[in-house]
Amino acid sequence: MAFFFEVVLGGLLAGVLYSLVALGFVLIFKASGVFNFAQGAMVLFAALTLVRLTEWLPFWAAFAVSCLVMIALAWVIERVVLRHLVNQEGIILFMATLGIAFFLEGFGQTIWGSDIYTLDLGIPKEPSFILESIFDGGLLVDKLDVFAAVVASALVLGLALFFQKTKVGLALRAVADDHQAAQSIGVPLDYIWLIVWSAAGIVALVAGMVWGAKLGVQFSIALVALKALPVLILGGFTSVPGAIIGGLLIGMGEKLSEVYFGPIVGGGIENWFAYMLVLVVLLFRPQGLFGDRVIERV
Amino acid sequence: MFYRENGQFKTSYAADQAIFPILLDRIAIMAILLVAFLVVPLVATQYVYTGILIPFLILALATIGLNLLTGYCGQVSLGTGAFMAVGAYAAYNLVLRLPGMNLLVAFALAGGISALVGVLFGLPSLRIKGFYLAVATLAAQFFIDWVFIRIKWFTNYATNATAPELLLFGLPLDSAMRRYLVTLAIVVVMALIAKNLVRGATGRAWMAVRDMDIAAEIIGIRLLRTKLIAFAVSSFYCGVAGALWGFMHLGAWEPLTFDVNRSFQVLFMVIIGGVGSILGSFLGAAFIFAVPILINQVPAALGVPISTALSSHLEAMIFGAMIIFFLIVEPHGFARLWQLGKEKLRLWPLPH
Amino acid sequence: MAEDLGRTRGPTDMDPTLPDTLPKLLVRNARDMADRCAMRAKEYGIWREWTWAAVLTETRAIAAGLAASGVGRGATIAIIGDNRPHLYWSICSAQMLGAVPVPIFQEANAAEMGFIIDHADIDLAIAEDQEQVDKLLAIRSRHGRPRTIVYKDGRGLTDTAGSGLISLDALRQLGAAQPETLDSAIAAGQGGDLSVLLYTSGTTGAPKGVMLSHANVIAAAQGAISFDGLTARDEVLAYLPMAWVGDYLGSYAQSLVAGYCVSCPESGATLLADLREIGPTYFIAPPRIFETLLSDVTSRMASAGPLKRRLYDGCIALAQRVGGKILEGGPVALTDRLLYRLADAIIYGPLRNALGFSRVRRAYVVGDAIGPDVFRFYRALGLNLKQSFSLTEASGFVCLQQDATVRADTVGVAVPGITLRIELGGEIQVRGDGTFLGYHKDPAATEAAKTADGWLRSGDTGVLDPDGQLRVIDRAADIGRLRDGTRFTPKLIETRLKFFPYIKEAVAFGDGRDHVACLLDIDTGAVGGWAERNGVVFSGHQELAGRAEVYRLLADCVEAVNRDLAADPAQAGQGIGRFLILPKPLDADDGELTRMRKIRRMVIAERYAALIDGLYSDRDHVTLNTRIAFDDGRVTVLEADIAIHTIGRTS
Amino acid sequence: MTDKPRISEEVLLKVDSISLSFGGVRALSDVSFDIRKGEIRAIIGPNGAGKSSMLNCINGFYHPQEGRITYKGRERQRMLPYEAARQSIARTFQNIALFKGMSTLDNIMTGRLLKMRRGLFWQALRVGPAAREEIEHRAKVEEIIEFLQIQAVRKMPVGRLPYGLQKRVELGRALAAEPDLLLLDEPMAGMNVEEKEDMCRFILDVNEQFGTTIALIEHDMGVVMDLSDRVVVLEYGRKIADGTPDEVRADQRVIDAYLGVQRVE
Repeated sequence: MAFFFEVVLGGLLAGVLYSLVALGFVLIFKASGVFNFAQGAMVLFAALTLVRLTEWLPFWAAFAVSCLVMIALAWVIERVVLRHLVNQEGIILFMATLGIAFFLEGFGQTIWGSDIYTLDLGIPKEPSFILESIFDGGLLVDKLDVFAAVVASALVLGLALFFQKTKVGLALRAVADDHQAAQSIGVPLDYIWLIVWSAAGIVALVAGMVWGAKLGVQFSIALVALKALPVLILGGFTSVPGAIIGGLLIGMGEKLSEVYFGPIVGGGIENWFAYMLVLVVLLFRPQGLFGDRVIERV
Repeated sequence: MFYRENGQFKTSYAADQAIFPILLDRIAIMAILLVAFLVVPLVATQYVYTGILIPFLILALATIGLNLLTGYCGQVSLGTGAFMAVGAYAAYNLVLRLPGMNLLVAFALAGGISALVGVLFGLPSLRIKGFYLAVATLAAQFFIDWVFIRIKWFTNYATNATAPELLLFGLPLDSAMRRYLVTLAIVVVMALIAKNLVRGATGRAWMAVRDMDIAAEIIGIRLLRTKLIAFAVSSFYCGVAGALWGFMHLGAWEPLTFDVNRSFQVLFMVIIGGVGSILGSFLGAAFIFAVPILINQVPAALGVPISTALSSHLEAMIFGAMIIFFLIVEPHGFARLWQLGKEKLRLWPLPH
Repeated sequence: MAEDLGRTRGPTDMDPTLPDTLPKLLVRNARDMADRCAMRAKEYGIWREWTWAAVLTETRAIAAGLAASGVGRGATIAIIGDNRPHLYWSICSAQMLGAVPVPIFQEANAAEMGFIIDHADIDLAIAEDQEQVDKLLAIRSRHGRPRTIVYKDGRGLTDTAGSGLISLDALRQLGAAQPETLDSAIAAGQGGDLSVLLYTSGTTGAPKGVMLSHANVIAAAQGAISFDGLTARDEVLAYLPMAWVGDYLGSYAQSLVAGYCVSCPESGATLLADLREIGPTYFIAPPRIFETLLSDVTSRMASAGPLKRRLYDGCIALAQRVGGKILEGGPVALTDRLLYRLADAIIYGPLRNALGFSRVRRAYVVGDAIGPDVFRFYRALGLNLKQSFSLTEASGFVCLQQDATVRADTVGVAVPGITLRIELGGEIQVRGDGTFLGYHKDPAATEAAKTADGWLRSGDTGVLDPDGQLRVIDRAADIGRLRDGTRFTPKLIETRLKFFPYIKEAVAFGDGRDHVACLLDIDTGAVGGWAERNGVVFSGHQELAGRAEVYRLLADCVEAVNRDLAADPAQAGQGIGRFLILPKPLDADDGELTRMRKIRRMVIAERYAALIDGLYSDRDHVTLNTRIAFDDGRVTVLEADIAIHTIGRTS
Repeated sequence: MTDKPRISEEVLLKVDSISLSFGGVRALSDVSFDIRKGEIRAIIGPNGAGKSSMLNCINGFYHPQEGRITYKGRERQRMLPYEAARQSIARTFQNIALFKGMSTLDNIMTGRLLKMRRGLFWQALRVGPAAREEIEHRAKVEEIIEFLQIQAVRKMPVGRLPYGLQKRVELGRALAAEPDLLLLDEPMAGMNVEEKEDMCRFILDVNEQFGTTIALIEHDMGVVMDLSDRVVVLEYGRKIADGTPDEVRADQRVIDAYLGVQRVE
C-alpha cells in the first residue's frame, strides 16, 4: 500500500513538471490561437542560457539575464515570424512553430554548446521521507520534486494574479475571446503577442531550470515538450487548470502503468502510455477534459 | 517563354484530362525519365547511387505518401516514420518467414500491413482535427517505436534487422545501379498511381474534405471513410518507402532509423516542396535531402571544415529558417513557385 | 469617259472543273475528302470535329427537314446566332433546296431585325436560342412573319411553346419521314442562282440586301484562295458575325472551295482562349480586333515589372526598326538580324503565342482602314498582317497585299479575277465575276451602284500606284475641305487617333470649318487602368470621361497625332484644333456604330449637334441636354457638362 | 407563375411540427409545412427567424428535438448530412462553401462523387472503367457548365472568381448531383441587380428543365414573389404565414412582421 502511494506521489510530482511545460503551451494558445510546438525548444534554450550564464554570474543575476533573453526572443519571434502570419490558418502557424523549434534547437546549441551541463540549485540530492506517521517507514520523495511543485504553484499563482488583476491580463483575456473584437476596441495585437510569448518564455525558463536540475541540461530536455503534448490534449488547449490537472493525471498514470503494467510488456512504456491514454480520451471527448466545446455552424 | 501552345487543342476529354496536357511538358518529362533510366546508369558512381539517388527517391516516395494525407486530405500527421517502420519490419518478417517470396510482392504486402496500421491510427480523425490529430499521430509514432524496440519477435531477437540477399525474378540486386533502377521504377510507377488518384474521384473527395469538411459531408462524402482511405493509401506509400529504405538503401537498420525525426524530415519535405502536389514531393525531398549534403561538403570544400555537431545544428537552423521563410512567403512551397513560374512562362511576356 | 488604269489578273490557276454551286462543292468534298476535318466547334469543353462526310450528312438532314416544312426554291430563310456549326450547315441546307439564306447580325435589335425579316419576306428563321426567339416572336406579332421559328437551344422556351416554334432536332425528324428528293434539288442548282442575301448595315441609311450568286461567291473565294495559296491544311477560326460578307467567304465559301477546316469558338467570353488553342493559319479581322488586342497588350505590359518592361520596350523598338523589313525580305544588317532572332525567341514568339498568332501564315485587316502604327506593330512582331480592300457588292476581297510589297498606306493589288479602275473623280470602280446581282427589291439603288458600262462603284476614292497597288483615300462622301481649302480626310485622322490604347473611337469634323475638331470616346478599360495606376479616382465611365487628368492624357495623344500629320506633306494643315470626350461610349445598339463597329458619322453628327456647335464656338465647355430617341423606341435623356480642350492651351 | 401544370399534388417533403433549440435558445418552434414535388418553395422571414436552421434540419445537419420530417413518403430518424445527399437532397450555402483549392470543374465534379462507382484500384490505374467513368461524368459536368455559362472560368481556381460567379459554381455543384430536392440558402445574397437577374433565370430554368423541386431562402421580396410558387413566412422560429405569394403579401401578420419594415441590407 505504501508503495502504491509512493508511486502515486512520485507520479504527481513528476506531473507537476509536465504541467509546467504544458502551461507555456496553454498561455500562448489561449491568447493567440497558436499551437506552439517550439515550447520544448524554448525550454532547452532557456535552460542552456541559464546554465551557461551561471558559469559567469551569480545565480540570481544569471536568472535575471535569462529572463531578459527570453523576452528578447519573444520579441524576435513576434517580429520575424508571427506578424507575417496573422490571419493564417492554425495549422500553418503550427508548422511555423515547428520551424521555430528546429531553429532554436540548432541556434541554442550552436552558441551555448551541446554538452551535458549540470545545474546546481543547492537542493540536496538525497531523498527524504514524509508521512512517516501514517505509513510504515514513510513515503520516499525527491526533494527536487517537492521544490519543483512549490515553484510551479508559485508560478501558477503569479500568473493567475497577473491575468485577473492587471490591465494587461484583462486585455489578454479579451484577445483570447475574440481577436478581431479585441483589436477593434484598441488592444494592439503585436503587443499582446509579445507579452504572452514573453510569459511563455519565462515559464519555459522555470521549467528548464527545474528539468535541468533534475536531468542535467542537454538536448533531451527539448523532448520534454513531446511529453507535455498529451497533457495538453487531456486538459484541453485553453484551460490553465486543465494543464495542471492534466499534468498530474498523466504523471501519475505514467508512473503507475510503468510500475504495474510495464514489466508485463517489457518496460519502457512511459514514452507512449500517455499518448495512447489521450487517444482514448479524445475518441470520447474531442475537446479534451476541460477544453471548450466547438459548435460547428453552417 | 518557351511555350508555343497554338494548335494544341483537345478533341477528347481523355486528352484534356491527361496528366501533362501541354506538349512541351510531355517532352520535358520524357526527357527526365530518359535521363533517369538511361543516362544516369552510364555516368553515376557508387556514391551517387547510394549517397544521393536511392535515398532521395525513397524519401520522395514517403513524401508523396504524407502529401496524399496532409496535402490532399488535410490531415496532418507526425507519424510518417512509424508507418515507414511498419513497412520495413513487415517486409523483413515476410521475407524472413516466407523464404522465396518475390521481393515486389513482399513490398506490396508490407505496404498493405502499413496501410492497416495507418487506418487504425486514423480512426481518431473522425473526432479530432488539425493539431489535435497531429498529436494523436505522435501516439502512433511513439507506440510503434516502442513495439520494435521491445517486442523482439519483430526483429528476430536481434538488435538490427538485416535485409536478406535481394533477388528480383532471379536477378541479384547486388550492385547499386540495379538497386537504383528497381527503386526508380517503383517510385515512378507509384508516383503515377498517386497522380491518378489525386486527379480522380478519390482525390477530389480528399480535397473537398481538406478545403471544407462540412460542405463535403453535405454533398454526400462520408468523412471518416474518406479520411481512412487517405490514411490507408498514405501509409501504404510510407510503408513501401520504409521497406525500400531498409532493403534498398540501408541493408541493415535499427528501430531508431524511423523515429520521430524521420517524421519531421518528411513533413518538412512536404511543406517545402508543396502541400498538395506530387511534383512538389520530389522537389521538397530533393531540397531537404540536399541541404545536409551541402552543409557537409561546401565548408570543407572552402577549407573551413566544421564539426559534425555544428553541422547538425546548422542543419536544424537552416531547416527551421526555411520552413518559416516558406510559410511566410509561399505557404504552398516550391510546387506553387513552380506552378506560378509556369503560368508566367505560358503568358510571357504579358505579366498576367 | 473613265480612264482605265486597272489591270486584270486572269483566273489562270483556277480549276475549270469546279462545281458551280456551294452545295455541290460540299458533295464534292464529302466525296474527295470524306475523312478530313471540315468543321470543329468547342462544345462542352472540348473540340468536336466533323468530317466533310459528316457535314454532308448533317446538312442533308436539315435540308430534308426544311423541305418538309415547305421551304422550296426561292424561299428566304433567316439565320440568326453566334458562329455555330449547325448554322453554317443550315445555310448550306437552304442552298441545297435552292432557297436563299439571309444571315442576320445576332446583336441586331428587334427593329433592325424586323426590317430585314419584312424586307426579305422571310417565312422561316433558324435561331440559336431563346434570346433570338424572343426577338423573332416580337417581330412576328408586328410583321406577321416569320411563320416558322426553328431553334437550336430550347432552354427557357418551354413556356413559349406554341404554333410555328420548332426545335432543330424536331425539324430534322420531320425530314426523316420525307422521301429523298434532295439529290435532284442539289443538281438543279446553278451558278447564277442567288446564294445569299447579305444585309449591309451600312454607315448611312437603311440596310440594303446584297444579292450574291453562287458564281459570284465561288469566284471570289477562288480569287482569295489562289492569291494566298490556301489549302485544305489551313485552319480558320469563325468568330466574326455570320451576316458579314467576310465571314460568309472566309468561314464558309472559301472553306468549301479550299476544303480547310473551320473552328467555332465556345462562346464570346472564351474567344481569346479558343483562338490560342486553335492557332489559325489564316486570320481575317476588322481593325477593331487588332486595336483591342494591342490596347490589351499595352495596358497589361504597363503593369509589368520595370525590368521586363524595359526588355519589352527595347525589343519592340528593335522590331519597329527592322521587323517589317525582315518580313518583306528587305536588306537588314547582320547584327540587327541576329538581335531580331534573339528577340523573336524571347519576346515576339511568346507574344504571338499568347495572342494565338503563332501559326498564322496570312492575316488580313478587313472592312476598314487600320491605324498605320497598329499595323506596323503587328508586322514588326513578325505577324504576316496585310491590308485589304473589300466590298460586299463584289463578294468580298477586291484588293489584297502581296507578301513582298506590304506598305502601310496601300491596300494591295487586285485579287485574281478582279479588274480595277479609278474613275476621273477619283472613285474606285471594280469589275469581276464577284460583282453582285443587285440590291434586293431596290432596282434604283442597284442602278446607282453600277456604271453604264457595268463597273461597280465602290463609293470610296483612291489612287492606283504605278505598280498596281491601290491606295484608298476615304469614303467619297466623307472627304471635305476646310474653309481654307485644305483637303480634310476624317478617317485618316481617326485611325491615327485610335492607335492610342486610350482612345476607342474618334469622330473628326472639319468640312467647311476653320479647323478640325474631334469627339473622342475613351476606352474604359485602358483609361481606367491608367487612372488606377496614377491615383485618379472615378466611379464610372461618365466621371472618368470628365476628369481633367484624362483630358490632359488625351491632349498628349492628340498633339502626337498633329505632329504626325504635320510631318506628312499630303496631310499637313488638317491638325486637330479642339476636342472633347463623349460622356457615354458610342454604341451599336444606339445606332451610333454599325454592327461591324464602324462609326455612323451622320447619326453622330445629328445626335451630338450641340457638342459640335460647342467645338466650333469659343466656349471651353458645353452643356449637353439631349433627348435621344433610339431606333427601338427607347428615349434617354443625356445630361452632362462637358469640357472642351483647345490644343496648345493648357486648361 | 402560380399554376404551373408540372407541379403535382404529391408532397415531396413534409415538415411536421418540428422544434429545435441550442442550449436554451429556441431556433424553431413547432413549424409545419410541406413541399410539393416540382414547386419552388420560398422560406422568408427577418434575420434570425430560423430560416437557415430550417434548411439545416431538412438536410440533416441539425436534428430537431421534436417533430417529424417525412421525405418521399418515409419518415426519417436522425439522418446525417451525407445520407440526405444520398437521398438526392442538395444545397448551397449562404456564405459560399466552395472547395477553395480546386478549379471550377473539379468543384462541380465533386457534386457527382456519389454517382461514381469505380473503386480505388481502377482509379489508381485510370484505365478501362475508371477512365470511362471519369469521362462520362466530365461530360455531365460540362453540360452544367454550359447551362450556367461559366465556360470561361472552367479551369480557374474558384478562389480567384468574383463573388457572383462563385455562387454560380456552387449552384453547379449542387446541380451536378441531379437532386430531387434543391435547397438554396440566399442564392442571391450580395449580388448586383444584373447578377440577381441571371441567378433568377437559372433557378427558374433548373426548375423548368429538370423538374427539380426547390426550397429557397431569400431576402429580396421582389425575387421571392417572382420566383416562388408558395411561400412560408417564419418569425422568431415560428411559422406566421404560408401560401401563394399573393396570399402571403396580403397577410396582415406578414405585413406587420416583415413587409411593413423597410429592410436595410
